[in-house]
Amino acid sequence: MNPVAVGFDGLLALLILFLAVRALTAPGLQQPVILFIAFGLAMALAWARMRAPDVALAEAAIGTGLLGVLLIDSLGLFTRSKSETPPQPRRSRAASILAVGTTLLLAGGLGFAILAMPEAEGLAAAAAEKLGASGVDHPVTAVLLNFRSFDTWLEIGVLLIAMWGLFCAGGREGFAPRATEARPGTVLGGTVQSLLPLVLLVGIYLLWLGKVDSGGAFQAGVVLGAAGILLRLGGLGFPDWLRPWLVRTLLLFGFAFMLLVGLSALFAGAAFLEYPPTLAGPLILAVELAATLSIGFTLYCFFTYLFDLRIHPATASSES
Amino acid sequence: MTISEGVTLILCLAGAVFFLAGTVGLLRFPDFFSRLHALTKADTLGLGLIVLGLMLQVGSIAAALKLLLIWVLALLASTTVCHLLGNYELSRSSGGEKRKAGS
Amino acid sequence: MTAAALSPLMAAAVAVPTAGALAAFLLPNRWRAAVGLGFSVLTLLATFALAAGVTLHGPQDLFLGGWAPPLGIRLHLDGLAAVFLAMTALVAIPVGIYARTFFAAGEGSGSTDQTHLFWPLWLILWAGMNGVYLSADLFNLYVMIEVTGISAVALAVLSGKVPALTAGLRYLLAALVGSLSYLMGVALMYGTAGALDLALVAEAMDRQWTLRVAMGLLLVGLMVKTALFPLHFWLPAAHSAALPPVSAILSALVVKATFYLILRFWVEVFEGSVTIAASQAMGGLGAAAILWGSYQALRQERLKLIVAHSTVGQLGFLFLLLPLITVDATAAEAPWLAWAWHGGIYQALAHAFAKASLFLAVGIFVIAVGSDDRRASVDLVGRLPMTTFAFGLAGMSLIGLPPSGGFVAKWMLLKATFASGQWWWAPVIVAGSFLTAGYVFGILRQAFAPSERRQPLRQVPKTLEICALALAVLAILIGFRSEEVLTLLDIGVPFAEPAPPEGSEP
Amino acid sequence: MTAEAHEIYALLAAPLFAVGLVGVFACRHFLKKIIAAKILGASAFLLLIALAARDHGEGPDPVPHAMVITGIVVAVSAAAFALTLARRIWQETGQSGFGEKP
Repeated sequence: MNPVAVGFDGLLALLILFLAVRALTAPGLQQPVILFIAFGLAMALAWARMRAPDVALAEAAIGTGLLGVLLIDSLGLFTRSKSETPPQPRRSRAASILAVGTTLLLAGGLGFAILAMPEAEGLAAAAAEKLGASGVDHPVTAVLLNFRSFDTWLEIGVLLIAMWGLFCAGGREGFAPRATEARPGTVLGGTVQSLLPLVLLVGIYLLWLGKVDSGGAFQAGVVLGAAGILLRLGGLGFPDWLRPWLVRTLLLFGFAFMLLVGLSALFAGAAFLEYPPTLAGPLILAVELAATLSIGFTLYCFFTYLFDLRIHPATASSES
Repeated sequence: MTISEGVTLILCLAGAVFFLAGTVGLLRFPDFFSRLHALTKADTLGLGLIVLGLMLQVGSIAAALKLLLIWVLALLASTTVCHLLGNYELSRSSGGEKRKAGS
Repeated sequence: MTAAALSPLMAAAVAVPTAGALAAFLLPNRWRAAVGLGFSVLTLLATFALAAGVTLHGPQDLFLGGWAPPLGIRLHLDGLAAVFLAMTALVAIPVGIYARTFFAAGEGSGSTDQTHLFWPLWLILWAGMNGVYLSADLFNLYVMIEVTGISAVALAVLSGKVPALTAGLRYLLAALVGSLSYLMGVALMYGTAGALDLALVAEAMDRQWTLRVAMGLLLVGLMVKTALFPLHFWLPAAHSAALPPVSAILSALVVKATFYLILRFWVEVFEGSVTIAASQAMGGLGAAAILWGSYQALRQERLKLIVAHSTVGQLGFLFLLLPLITVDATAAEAPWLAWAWHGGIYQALAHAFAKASLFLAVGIFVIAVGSDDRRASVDLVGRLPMTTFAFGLAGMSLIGLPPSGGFVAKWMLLKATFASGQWWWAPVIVAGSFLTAGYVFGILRQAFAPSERRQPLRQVPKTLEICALALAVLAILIGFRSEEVLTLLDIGVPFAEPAPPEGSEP
Repeated sequence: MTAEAHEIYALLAAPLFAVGLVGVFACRHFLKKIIAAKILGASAFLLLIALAARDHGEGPDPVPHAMVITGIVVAVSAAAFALTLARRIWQETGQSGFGEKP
């Protein structure tokens, strides 16, 4: 037992809780968004403290990084485009007491349940035992892409479904032609462009690293997506050579590729998504490559679609 | 404690002091540009000192180079962001007369 | 068909509609409907083959990726799953044909082109629901619920109009709260049981504190998504603002998927740890839903809102099943358990067909009359005879008049309430039927009333009318063919004997 | 990692869950509702990872790690969808919360 470590973890936990509460109670929108991003970074530290570097990477990059960018971009929209927000009526005292009371009650009940939890074994031993047959050496990658690849496949599907949801909500399937707004500054554009080879290198490195250590398709995909977003911010619009059919293909490539791998297992007489042991390693790498491409591109599209929608809103169809 | 551990300790502590100073500056300085100044200068130097301190502790050259790369990238990013923030503040606060506060 | 052929078919129940969704998205807009319908038929065939297979060979397990639990994910097929798979496919085909004609006629699209996304979204939603019926893994079910929820919301906002957007955001937030509450329950269960497979978790269940809280979180999460009173706040707006084929899908099928999970957890995982008091509370919420939903439906002025509120009420009947099957050990062999079980499932089936038909029929009224106001739909019987007839048939099943599927359901539930001595549910069932009759006949009376101020109707494609009628006929027909359905339903879930058959134990 | 540390984070999941859940309903602005939903999700992830850190001799349990990575991607997808809806409603009507008069 190390008092310094416990003290640090205790302080970090308190900080996380404080940031969460303030993110929801701070006035306006700017403070909550900034506090939420700080919350995400503090959470990433907590993941690292619990020896979950894969999760820390994913959370910092996707959960906080990408969502943070989207939130900040929304901040500009919500505070600027309409002249003044209507004055909000103050919440009544009774409502506040109710909210605080419910929170305390829920937290107490759930906290008690967590404290009363017995120590179950978990699946660490089972995963360690089968790791040798999985085709990779990193247990988290083995679970993600072999033992529970069905979950991962569907999760890549959720990204695609969410993109379809964005199309529906935005009122336009596809992307606006090359945006025409002015470049925000050549320093950003220049920096991003000169860093691009390094970013690509890091992405590929992370993908390759997933076989033996923390890393893999998600982290690599996010790095690629982030590179695209930075390029977009640096003034580089949606490229002309990305024709609609190519966009659709890139969006569904990872999901479709994994489906094909799964179905070919069926035709070979094995279970859905079952890899032959000798081919597991290369197949997982191929699946990860396809997934990285689609994940990165979809995340880029999330941002680009929202960003374009702000500048060129879909044709209003507000009649009800 | 070996000499290298001692040096690391001193460098990291110095780095932390710079971080602290930068944060105090961010909170206490009166206007946008002096806050930006405090933040970026202190963070750059603070991070640099901590990276230097940690480089003495890692076993391999590769790991040390990775740490160095982190610092260089952070430098690049903070310079770019600082430039963007400054530009934005300039165009926001003074509209046409960008010259005035530019120095 | 051999038993070995069933494993690939189980995977196909998810993979085929998914492949259809991807193909439809990849192809140009003008081919999407044809591809979508083609894959719908393939999925229907796979589903029927599964139902036939489970009748011949009994329950089946499939280990995805070849990894057995506890590490891998298990799919499990039994009679209950087969009935829900078949129900979904039977609703899907008429709704799909309706949607094809509806969009081809340019209805509901306005100036936007995103309505072409109906086919990818609907097929992936179908895949997600099939996954919910088949999956036997706590976390995989979470992912399936999210697939279902996000695609359902996307469909609900397909029209891109403001009321749909606002209702859609409320729906999405409610769906997120529901699924995250479910996930918290899963985390507590994993911490306590150390496994995710339903059979393994069931073994570890006892009346321990953590598991009770986990159960509560899981159930509440699923109740939000099933829109059980008083957690139904998101449903009426979302279901009524969507386009007619989407409303039919959401109201008839999507809420049933999470009800199915509540049922499965209740009898297979929580069995032995749920108390009689908890089951009575669930029944009480169901009763309140019946009365409140039906009463609200009576008060609405807009046709689609009437039908949407009616869903809140009819879902209440499903929850009456829980108190009737939760009994102490002395009644473990009682005959009414099977009556209640069959009655509850029958209500789910009958409501699925009837509600889909009602939403499609109301969609036709709105196209023809040009207004959603109930007072505008007058004097329709002579001019839209087929649709009025469909509405009447579906309404009959909803009320529970013989010889419809709804009658069989309510009759069996009533029999069970008296046999079990829980007579206090009987007045609720009867009152629910009367209130339902109130709003169904309210609309029908208007449709039959000759009127001076009748306006010319817009031409409606015959295909739309046939689809609505086909679903209404199904709602009646299952009242005649109840034995076949019940035989299928009993496979693998012999009531109060939830132990999985040998071979499925990992 | 000491034995106590993961217990601290496991316990932290409880108040975070409560804050997020109440926040989704109590906050008025769409953006804050979305943030609250994200906090709600983070609490479940936190508990899962804290459970994985209970060491039984094989190091951290990789299954919850994989579950959380899956969950993070799902949560971000849903949040991006919700943001699009909120922004569109704002652009079309000027409403930033439910039940507001435009």
